[in-house]
Formats: sequence, structure tokens, C-alpha cells
Amino acid sequence: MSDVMRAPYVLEYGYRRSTGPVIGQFLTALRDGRLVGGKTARGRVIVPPTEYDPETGDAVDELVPVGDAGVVTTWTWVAEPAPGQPLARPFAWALVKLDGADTAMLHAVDAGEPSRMKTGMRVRARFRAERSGTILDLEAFLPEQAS
Amino acid sequence: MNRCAVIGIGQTRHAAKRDDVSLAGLVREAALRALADAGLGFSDIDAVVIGKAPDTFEGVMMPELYLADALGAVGKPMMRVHTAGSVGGSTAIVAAHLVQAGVHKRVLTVAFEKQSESEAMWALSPKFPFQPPLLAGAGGYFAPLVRSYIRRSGAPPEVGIKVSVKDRKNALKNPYAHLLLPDISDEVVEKSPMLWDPIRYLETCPSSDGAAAMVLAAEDSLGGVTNPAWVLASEVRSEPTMFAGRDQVNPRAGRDCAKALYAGAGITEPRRQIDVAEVYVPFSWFEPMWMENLGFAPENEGWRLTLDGATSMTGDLPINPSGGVLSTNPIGASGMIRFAEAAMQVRGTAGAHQVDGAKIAMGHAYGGASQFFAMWLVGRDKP
Amino acid sequence: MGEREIAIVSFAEVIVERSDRDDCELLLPVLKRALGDVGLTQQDIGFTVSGSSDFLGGRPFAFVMATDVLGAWPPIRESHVEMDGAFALYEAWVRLQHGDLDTALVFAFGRPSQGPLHDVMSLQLDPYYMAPLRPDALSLGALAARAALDAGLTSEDELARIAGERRGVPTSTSEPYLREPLRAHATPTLRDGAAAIVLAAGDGARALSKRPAWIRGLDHRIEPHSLGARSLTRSVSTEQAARGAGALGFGADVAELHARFAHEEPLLSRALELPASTRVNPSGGALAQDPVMVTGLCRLGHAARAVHEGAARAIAHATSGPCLQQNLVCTLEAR
Amino acid sequence: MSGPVTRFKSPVRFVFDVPAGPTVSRFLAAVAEGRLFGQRCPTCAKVYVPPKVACPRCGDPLSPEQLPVKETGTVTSFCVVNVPYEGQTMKLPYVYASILLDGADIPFPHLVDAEPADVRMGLRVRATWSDALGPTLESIRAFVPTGEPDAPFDAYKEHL
Repeated sequence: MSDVMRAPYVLEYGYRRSTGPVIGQFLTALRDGRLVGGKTARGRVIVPPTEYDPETGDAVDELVPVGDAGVVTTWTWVAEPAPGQPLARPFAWALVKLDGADTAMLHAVDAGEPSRMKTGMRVRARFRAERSGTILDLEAFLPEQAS
Repeated sequence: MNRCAVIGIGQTRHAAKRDDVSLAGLVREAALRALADAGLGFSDIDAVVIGKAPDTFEGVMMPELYLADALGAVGKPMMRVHTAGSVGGSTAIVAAHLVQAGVHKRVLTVAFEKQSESEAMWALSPKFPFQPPLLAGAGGYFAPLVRSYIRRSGAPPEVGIKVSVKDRKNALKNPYAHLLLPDISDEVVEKSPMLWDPIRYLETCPSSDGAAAMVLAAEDSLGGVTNPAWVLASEVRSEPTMFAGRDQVNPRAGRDCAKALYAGAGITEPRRQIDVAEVYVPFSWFEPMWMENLGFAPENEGWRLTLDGATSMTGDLPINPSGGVLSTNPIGASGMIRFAEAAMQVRGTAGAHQVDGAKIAMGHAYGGASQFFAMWLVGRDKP
Repeated sequence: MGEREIAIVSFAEVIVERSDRDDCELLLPVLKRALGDVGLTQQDIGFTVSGSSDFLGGRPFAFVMATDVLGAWPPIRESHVEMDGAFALYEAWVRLQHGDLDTALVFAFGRPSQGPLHDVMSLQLDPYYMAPLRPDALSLGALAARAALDAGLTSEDELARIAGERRGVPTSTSEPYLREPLRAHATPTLRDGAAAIVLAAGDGARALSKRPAWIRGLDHRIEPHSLGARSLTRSVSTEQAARGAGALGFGADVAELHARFAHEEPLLSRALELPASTRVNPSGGALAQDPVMVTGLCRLGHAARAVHEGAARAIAHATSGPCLQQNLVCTLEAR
Repeated sequence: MSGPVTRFKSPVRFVFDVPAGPTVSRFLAAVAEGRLFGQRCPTCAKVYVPPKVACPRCGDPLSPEQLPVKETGTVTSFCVVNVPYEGQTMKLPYVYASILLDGADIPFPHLVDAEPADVRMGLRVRATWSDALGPTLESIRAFVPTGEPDAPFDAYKEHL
């Protein structure tokens, strides 16, 4: 069916997100170089915090400080980063459970090469120099021995 | 089929921009109010059914996935309905089916739109290849239909103005309504800019952020709720966007849907037996058009109901006591607000816009090119 | 749980590598075949419901076009879920429980070839914390795969073996990683496609099919969204849906699992407590062909077809969301 | 630093590659040559311009035969657009109309190049083509009045 026409279609939107109080406090802290989590009624600490306990839907409004270092619970390697991802050079995606947190967060680990990645390794947050109040203010995690 | 009733209703404060909340915060505002109204918590709910219009409005693909925990759905069935503008109504109907089919005892249903996350006008009119050029936006589609209606019915030109003034005055009595225009008058509407001739600016709906939620329950699971709104009947009908000879002004899908709805509830004289209706009127002229489509007036005479005052708060068939879509339009939620407001009327909880003694109320939604219809009838008395 | 006897009596699918057709052209022959195989037309159908996602083509209201090829005149009872077609089938099954309608047409369509689907799917994620990072769907699959490997639930050798069997081609752990620890063979094969299923109730089903695939149970459940707030090594929502659908101890001859990644097969088999005697994904599943938004409905179709063709019992599974967030389980049987 | 974070921008950009499908491709190829055609439903005999994959009313594929249609037609309804919207290129005000081509059984939307006050339901119009033809209905620049007497309401009332 070579006579079928094809044409590009560009989907482009500048979505604007309003954060609400809980996400707003997390992003404000992040912009200021700190990490916080949300404490649920059962005492679990959710990082990044949601306005609700993911298990029950109950409101979460108490925010508590958490460490800026933690443990990689799983990871994969991205050899060719796509536009918009945290790093332009090859990096790892990882779930990182920060010290003091009961859930893990998704972010990039700037490890240089996959051989330096290992489940259970410790990593520490590296903040961008210029921060604006988005999750990308956390540029990446770094393997702890190298940070 | 098991009986089903509305036992909890919640709405957000609707506004052009709800910059104070996240998407989850918006839907939770409605959901938590509905639960509080029913005297329940998330743990009392068996399933969640969520609806909204296109995902491109907020740029979240299948947002029910992200919203599952915000709505206490973890460990439960969750569904996401999308039937264009009728979706708020269709979503409530899917939720009611879960109860009526005996699958669940209590279902939370939520519909929302946060149009300020993008520009909805833009989202509705992207340059998509190979399609006929979109030259006039949403009003450009519906304005020719209004012109056709006026030509066919011989309606006088002030009908659209009268509907607008009525709905905007009603909205002043609704604490959740978005657009509040206390100084509204025939003259103000008439002098507002003619956007898509014959449709004026004040004869169109706003673009809103908002959500609505309801708790639907089986007869044996009403809890402490003593004023449930019983679902007497619900119906959906769809027809193609366009075909040769299609009547776009008075679409058959809407007529068939209403007929089946009345038959299901044992209604033989809808004008007399239905006390109040919340009808999806995004452009004021759609009130008379839908009056005919719903069988409340003979063909080409729907406008007389408006001019005679029958559709006003003091008339015999008040239409849109809430102020309707003309006053509040979070697209995906607009249909559910109609369904919820109908339930509020028969529960006697509509406050300042309550129609005294309402026993049977209709909720109506439509979408697409006037091609998707969803309706329900709710009653104060158990069927 | 529904009490009315409802069966899958017909199934048709079209799956191609990259379709030059629009959604209507893709759907029309599938709908005609699903109906025609049991001698029906749209006029005989009580309820019609579909599943699709606007974002596959990036175009709002894509599903509205489908009404052009449904024969929706006189107007029909119709609905649409912005989900895989398997969840549309759930809506139809619920609707038929009412007893006033006897047949339903369920269909789904999806053309991932139109765009960078794995990247687009990042828009499924939490729009504050995850979506702005733009992680692609393959990377998320790989995070769960590593968790499964670390937990000893599977091995890279097993992933290669599963992938080889489903795809019908030789595979090896010497192939390079696509997203470590996943090799390309362990990831879905994106396809364009459409599928349709006809449901019928009671004696109507017996009249339409010599061997209807009766729905014994059907349930679905969802888990927390965040990948870090739930287990990636145990599919809790599949376990819950399996209990609801009566899948545990069901003794299925065949199980069609909506496993988009090879490691999801052992994970799901464990959640469903499948015995060794159950044949898993004889159709090849999503590793061989993944027409996104249609794949789950195809699992129901293939499981039903196994019953139509002689199997006593079959299980179908469908999923939605990143890393098996939401799961549907259906048990089917001959009677 | 500064005040609390309450919102942020989240830009999205994806490029899709969209096929027109054979039905639309055939029609747009003709349009690119300055030619229009319709296709007939084998069941109800109605002629669709532009052709659809199937007759939405009957659900059957249209007959493949390309039927010539005239470039003249009747305005069945219209609106006067006074409001600009995103992506709109026309000079305000302009007339957006449903036009039933002679020989077709379904109206399609397009522009009428005339003083808004002179446009009526039933107005007879003719297509004027753009200098730059391409595979898009924008190859028709606009429809202009033919000067014929208006079509009677009964001639098009089934197409509203």
C-alpha cells in the first residue's frame, strides 16, 4: 500500500501543574536542597510524599525530614538517554530507598558505567546548582564512595 | 436487577483554575465529600469507577492508574470510562450497573477535568493531518446546528438570551458553581460579543477545573442514610458522527434514549411526572433543542417552554436549578454533576436551589457531535 | 459475582507489524468477522463496548471515529473505556448480568506504530514525581525484572527460554542487553491491531456456539501506583483477582497471560498458582505480538478459543499500568 | 530562596507518524489534482463526499467506484466566526458553513468567501481552488456565491 499517505503529527503541550500542599512542600524543600517524606497514620514514611497513604487513601499531612542518601533496591541501565531525561550521558534508572523512608523513589544514578551499579549499593543525592522546584532539581544520585 | 441508590454526593468548588490543588487533591475533594455525606470511609467502598474526557487535557495517560491510591482503590476493582462529553453520565451508569448486577454493594464514582493544566480549546483543535480543516473551534461546530434549529422551529431570537439569564441566576444560589454573574440581565447577554453568530459569548459555557463524586449503594447497604436517591432507570444510546440524512438538531439517539429511559421507570407523561431535570446545555440554545429531544415538548416547540417560564425555578419543569453547564463546565465532570444534582433534588439536599417537593428528577449528558447520550432518572421513593 | 451464565462465543483479531490503515479500516473487517462467524449483525447486539487509548496516536477523541463502522443505526447502547479491551469485556459482562440483554460486542484497537510508544507511556506515571523524569516503559519493565532476578524468582536463562518459546525463534543470553537485565527478546513486540469478541448469555450462547467458553469468574484489582510503594516481585492484585475469579485450583489446561516482559510470566504463574500441567501462552502472548490496548482482550479471545477447540478450562489474564499495576483474571470453561 | 513552590511547567513533545489510510489517501490524491469524487453506499445508495470507510448508517463498506460530484452546492447551515482561536488563520469575521455538494448526500464544512450579511441558508455556492494544490481540503480556498436563486428549504432540510 505504497500509495497511502503518511504525515508527521507533533503533540506538544506546555502542561502546567499545580502541586497542592504536600507535593508543594516536597518540591519547595527539594529546591532548597532538602528531602522530606510524608508520615502516614501507621507511621510509615512515604518518599516522595503523596497527599494520601498509598495503601488506604487516608490523608497524609505530616512531613518529616529524610536522609539525602539511601540504598538502590533495583536498577537498569540506559545506554542512550532520551530528550528530557535527567542526564544526557548514559545512566542508571533506580529505585532508591532513602535513609528514614519506607518506600523507594524512582530517579537516575550517575554511575558512569553499568559495572558500577549493584542492587543494595548506597547512593547520595546530587542537587542541581540551578533549581526551580521540580523533581529534576535532584539531578541524580551518585554512588556514595564517589560522592 | 438489584435496586441501587445514591447515598453520598460531593463536588469541588469549581473554578477556572484550581491552582491550590493537585490532580489527586481535586478528585479527593469531591470523593471525600461524597464519602462524608454517606457517612463512610474508603474502606467501606468495594470498587471505584472514574471518568473524564480526553487524557490530552491534563497530559496524563489513563490517569486512573496514578489516582488509584488517592481514591482508596488499592486492592479493589477500578475502571475508567471515556465517552466524550457524556462521560460523567456514562461513568455514573457503569457504577450503578456494578450495584444493580449484584457485583458490588457500594461503589464510589468520580469524574473530573482540570482544564487549566492545558488550554482546552487548543486540545480540542490540534492540527491533525488528513482531517478536514478545523476552522472554527467547538462553537463553530454547534453554531450551525443552532441556526438550523432556529430556522426549523421559527423560534424568536431572544430564547437563547432567556436561557442564559435563567441559568446564570440559578447559579447564584449554588455554592459550587464556577461562573457567578450577579448583574446578569437580558441586556447584558444581548450585548455580549457575538462569538459564533448566532451564539453570543454569554450564551456559552466556561472552561472549569472541577470534580464530582457519588457513592452508590445496594438496598441492603444504605448505612445510616435515610434520604437515598433511588435509581429508577438509566440508559445510554450512541449514533454515528455523521451520515447521509442524519438529524443533528434532534438526534435519534437522544430521542431513543429518553423513550427507553421513561419506559424503564414507568413514566408515561414525562412533562408531568418529572419534577426537575439537570440537562447538559453548553450553549443556551440547547435547552429548547433538548426539551424536544427529551419529549418534554413537541417538535419545534421546545422554545415555548423557555419563554413561558416552564423551565425556570418557579415553572412546572425547572431545568438546571444548579446553573447548569453554562455556569460550570469541567468537561469530564459536567455530566456527573448533572446526575448528582438530580439526585440532590430528590434527596432534598440542594439547598438554595432546591425545587420544593421534587420526587423524580432527570440527569442528562451528551457528547461528541450530539451523538453520545447518557441519562438517568432518580426518585425520592423506592421503586 | 454474577449469577447469569455468560460465554464468549466468537473472537476475531487482526494483528500487523505496521498498519497503513486508519482505525476504521483496521476495525471494520474484525467486527464483521466476529459477528459473521456466529451469524449475527450489529442489530442483534444488545450492548457494545470498546477499549482504546487516545495517546497511541496522540489524538483526543480517537475512539469516536469507531462509531462510523459499527453500524450504529438505529442508535445502539454503547460505552467506551480508556483501558485495554479486556476491561471493556468486564463492563459488558456486568451489563449482561442485568438480564434484559442477551448479547454484547466487545472490541479494541491500537496502533502503537504511529509514535514512540515506550516513551509516550511515561505519561501514564505520576505527573509530579515520575512523568517529568520521562522514564520509558522498557526501563520500568527492567526495574521489575531485576527485582525478580534478585529475589531468585527467575534467571536470565529462563527469561531467554520463555522468550524463545513464545517468539518461536532461538534466543540466547549472549545477546546484548536492551535495558539490563532485559534483552530485546524479553520485551514486547509492538504491533498494530484490532480484536472483537461476542458475548452471549444462557441458551443464546448455546444456539450460537457448539462449545461456548463459559465465564466462570471475572475479577480485577489495582495496586498502589508508585513502583517504590508496592512489591515488584509479587503480583498482589493478580492474587486478589485470581481469588475473585476462582482461578486458584481451577486446573486450567491453558493460561493466556498478558505478560509484556518475560519475567512477568513466572510472576503471574505464581500469583495464579498455575500447575505445571497448564500450558502458558500457546498463542505467543505479548512477547510475540503486543497490539497495545488490544493485547489483553486477545488473551481472553485466545483462552476462549482454546475452550472452543476442546480445552476443558482456560484462564485469561490482562494487565494495565506500569509493572503490572492493575490485573484482570477470567476463568473460562466448557460445560 | 524564594516563596513556596505551588506549580511548575511540564512540557510534553512527541512526534507521531500518522497514516491516512487508503480511503482518505485516494480522496486526497484526487484533491491534490483539483478533483473531487464521492463513493456510494451499496445498501442505502447515498453518496459520501469525502468518502468514508463505511456507511455509518448501514455499516457496510462503500462501493469503490469513484463518482464525479459537482463543485457547486448549497449552504445548509453556517455560523459567522467573530472570535480568534489557537491556530486560526482567517481574517475575522468569516463564514464557516456546511455545504451540500450537488450529487452528494452529506454536507461537509468549509469556508464561504462572502460578506457575512449576504450568507443565507440555501445560498448556492461554488468551490474556488487554491493556487497551491495539495492533499488537503484546504486546496479548496473557499466557496463563493454562484448568483443562482437560493435552494428552497425543502431541498436541503433533510441535511441539517
